[in-house]
Amino acid sequence: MALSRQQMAMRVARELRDGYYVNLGIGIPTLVANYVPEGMEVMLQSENGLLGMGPFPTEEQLDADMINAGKQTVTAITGASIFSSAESFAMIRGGHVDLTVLGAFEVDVQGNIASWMIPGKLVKGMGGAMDLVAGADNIIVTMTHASKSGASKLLPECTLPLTGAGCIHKVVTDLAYVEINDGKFWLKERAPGVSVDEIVSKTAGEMVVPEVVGEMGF
Amino acid sequence: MALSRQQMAMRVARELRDGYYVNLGIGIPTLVANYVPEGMEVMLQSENGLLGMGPFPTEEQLDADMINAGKQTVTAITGASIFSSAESFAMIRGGHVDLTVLGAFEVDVQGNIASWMIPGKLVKGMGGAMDLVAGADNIIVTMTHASKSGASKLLPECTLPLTGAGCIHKVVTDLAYVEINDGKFWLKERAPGVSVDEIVSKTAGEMVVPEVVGEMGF
Amino acid sequence: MSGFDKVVNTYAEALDGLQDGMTIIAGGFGLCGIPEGCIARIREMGVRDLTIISNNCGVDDFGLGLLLEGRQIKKMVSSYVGENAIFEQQFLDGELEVELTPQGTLAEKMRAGGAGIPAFYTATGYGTPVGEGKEVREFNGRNYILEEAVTGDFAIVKGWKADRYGNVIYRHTAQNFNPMAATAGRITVVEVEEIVEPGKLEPGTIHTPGIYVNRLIQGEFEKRIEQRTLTE
Amino acid sequence: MSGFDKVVNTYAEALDGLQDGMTIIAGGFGLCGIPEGCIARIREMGVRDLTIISNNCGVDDFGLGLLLEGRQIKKMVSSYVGENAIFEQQFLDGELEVELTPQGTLAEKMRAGGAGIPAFYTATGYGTPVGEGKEVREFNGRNYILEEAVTGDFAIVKGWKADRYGNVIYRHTAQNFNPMAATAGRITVVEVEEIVEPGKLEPGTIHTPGIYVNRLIQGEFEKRIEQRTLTE
Repeated sequence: MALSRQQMAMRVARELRDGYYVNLGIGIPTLVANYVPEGMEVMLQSENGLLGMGPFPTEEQLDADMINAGKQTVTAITGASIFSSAESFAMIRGGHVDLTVLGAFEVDVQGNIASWMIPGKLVKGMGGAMDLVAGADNIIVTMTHASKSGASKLLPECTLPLTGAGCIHKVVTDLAYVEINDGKFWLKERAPGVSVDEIVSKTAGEMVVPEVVGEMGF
Repeated sequence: MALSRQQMAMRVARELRDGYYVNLGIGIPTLVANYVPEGMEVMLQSENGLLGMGPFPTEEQLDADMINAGKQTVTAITGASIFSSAESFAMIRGGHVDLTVLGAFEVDVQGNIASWMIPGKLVKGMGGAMDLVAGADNIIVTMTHASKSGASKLLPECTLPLTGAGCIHKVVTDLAYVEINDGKFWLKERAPGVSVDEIVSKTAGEMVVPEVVGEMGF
Repeated sequence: MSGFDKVVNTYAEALDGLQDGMTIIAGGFGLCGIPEGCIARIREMGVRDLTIISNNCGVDDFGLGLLLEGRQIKKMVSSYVGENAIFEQQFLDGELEVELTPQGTLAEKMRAGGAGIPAFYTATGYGTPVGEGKEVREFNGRNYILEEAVTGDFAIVKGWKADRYGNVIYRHTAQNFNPMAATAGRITVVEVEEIVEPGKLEPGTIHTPGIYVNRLIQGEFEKRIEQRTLTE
Repeated sequence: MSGFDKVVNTYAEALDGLQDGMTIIAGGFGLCGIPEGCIARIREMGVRDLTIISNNCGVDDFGLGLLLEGRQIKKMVSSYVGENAIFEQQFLDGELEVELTPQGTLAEKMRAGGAGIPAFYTATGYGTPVGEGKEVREFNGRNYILEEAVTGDFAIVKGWKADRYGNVIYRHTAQNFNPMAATAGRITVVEVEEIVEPGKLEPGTIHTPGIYVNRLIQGEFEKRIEQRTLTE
């Protein structure tokens, strides 16, 4: 069965390491913070200028001057630092963030990602997404494997305008964990009860399938 | 008679305005701080990262962590700010300093300045001088009009390696106040008792001399 | 106090000289740390054909959205403009030009504008619509695009505390784009919650040194919250 | 405390992995705010053929001058190297290569290295020996030269206070090049006068966020004064 949003976040969370500075995008990526393994600490970077983002505030803690990149009111953890957006993106673009997790519309076998613009629909803007994908060495894209109508989101070539070129190597979908290298998708793990055939049929780009594909455990 | 070093500093000080942020180089420029006109305030920028440099410290105030760009121990005035060298040169290069005063070996009719390197002699480095001349709109060069052997320092073309190109418009020498525009020196004022002939004879570059050249008063 | 006293008493003085067609760089992220008083005054002045460089454009009835309401903006340079129905309408009607700029590139373009760096290379946007028409250059085997600095006729900035010399400190994430905006205005106007005497702020904690600030005013702030999220 | 505790107990740990031929970016201006303990340890390690990127090179018997004494430096990238007789001798003997870089350009090259900006344009050095061989480009009628970023295998930095997470505050003008150096090392080592628990430093006053810091050590500092100037 396809993974739930929570399970996708849980799978992504397995890529966390103790001491990682992590930037989580809006949506499923945000849920990853709920599944940091026991005994491990990660620090969340919010690209408006906060390193060490904490949970949402209580009524008493609520402060209009303390928000995250999604413009939600948040708190800062003990040991946080706060800085300008230029400093924040110096960190991001300079490759200092250990892991970036974000959603997408499409990825392709070249590691291209499209996540911000659908021609014909109103464009709201890329926010920090282009900086995040250009700056990070270690990015996980998390999205459904195919659209509701069944169209694959893992393509030979992205059809939508790109967010970044050649920067994606890891994708967690509701069906599989896939890596991107050498111009191909590499199937690494499948969701419990999901067949390799289903994954392959929903993957439009060339995919390398090993003899044995392990099932994710939850 | 040629101006003393103190008089040169006094003449430069007449270019100060209330509320100016000023960077003063080593030597005669440093003396300018002693001649800020009554009722006027200027704030000194030290390019290592201090805006609001105060006088040398007393024994009690002496602090190894508080130095100026000449590596001398200094104090900070009330209302000073302290920042990184990158921020300091952002100010300088970004044209935020109102007046820069520095010494030179040579200037020429194109507004070029040579002040940091004499081929054959050991080169110690340009420090912040190249940033200062490139960043400031308003620079005053102060130096003797000619070398001890009588060679002019106001040239048709600098002979020494440049510190900056086309950036100097005002020169205070021991003999005169000269402006540089349109590829010429323009004689504006002469030191008390110094003849126009003497100035012209010690100026190698083309100089425009008005009918009347006022004498500096002290 | 003399020449370094940057304090003005009215927003009219603070924005004196602002004219039709000018470019304004504004600090703020969403509705957090926005120069509320300056925006209100610009609305009141009715100046038009403005180019506004700001990460966002407020909401319909608050922040820079007020200037959309007044049809005063000709062009927005922003990274994200999604919270605003008037914006959408004016954009679709062709009244409003939009230059979408990645958030980090926008912050860096403002910093560069203030720091005398006319242009820089960044990997951000390479291979995307943002990179179209821009020079591409390879450094150490990777491709980058050339981005140019921005400056404004005015910069409008929201600080927390400032001394009369214009040394400014920002509060929490209301810092955001404000420090860079402050460096990039020909005339930089800072409004703060509290003005103190010089010497009250520790020199090493100042975010924006007074050299960048031309006019300083004490304001009152609604500080509207865009997304009030509370812990359960 | 776990994964974010950057504290190491010895300089041997702090500089573990430093090898012959590596590039080190060092904070400090003159003898002010220099990483004394790291320099002493590098001298002791005896690693050679180092490239050191630092505004100055200390004096004969203190600061980076100690590494000259040990004949450990192959190349210096600095803006001013005038206080040092050993330096002069090694330079004249052709043992030591020197790349003179304007002070502001050097600071910006370090910042760029840490900030993922591979290169930028600056007017500084245009038309001078510094500009020779570099690309010249005109923006808005003025000429600029292209300068590339620098990074180091190690960065060695002197702070004042830091918490165990590596959030650092500098003291007075001992800040100088340290914050930029801290961003530009593959491994950044910070030595400070005092290590405090997380939460003791106000988040908005931190000069170097811990994300840039790999190893943190509490040191003891001579803080030698280069030019002791007193008021009369």
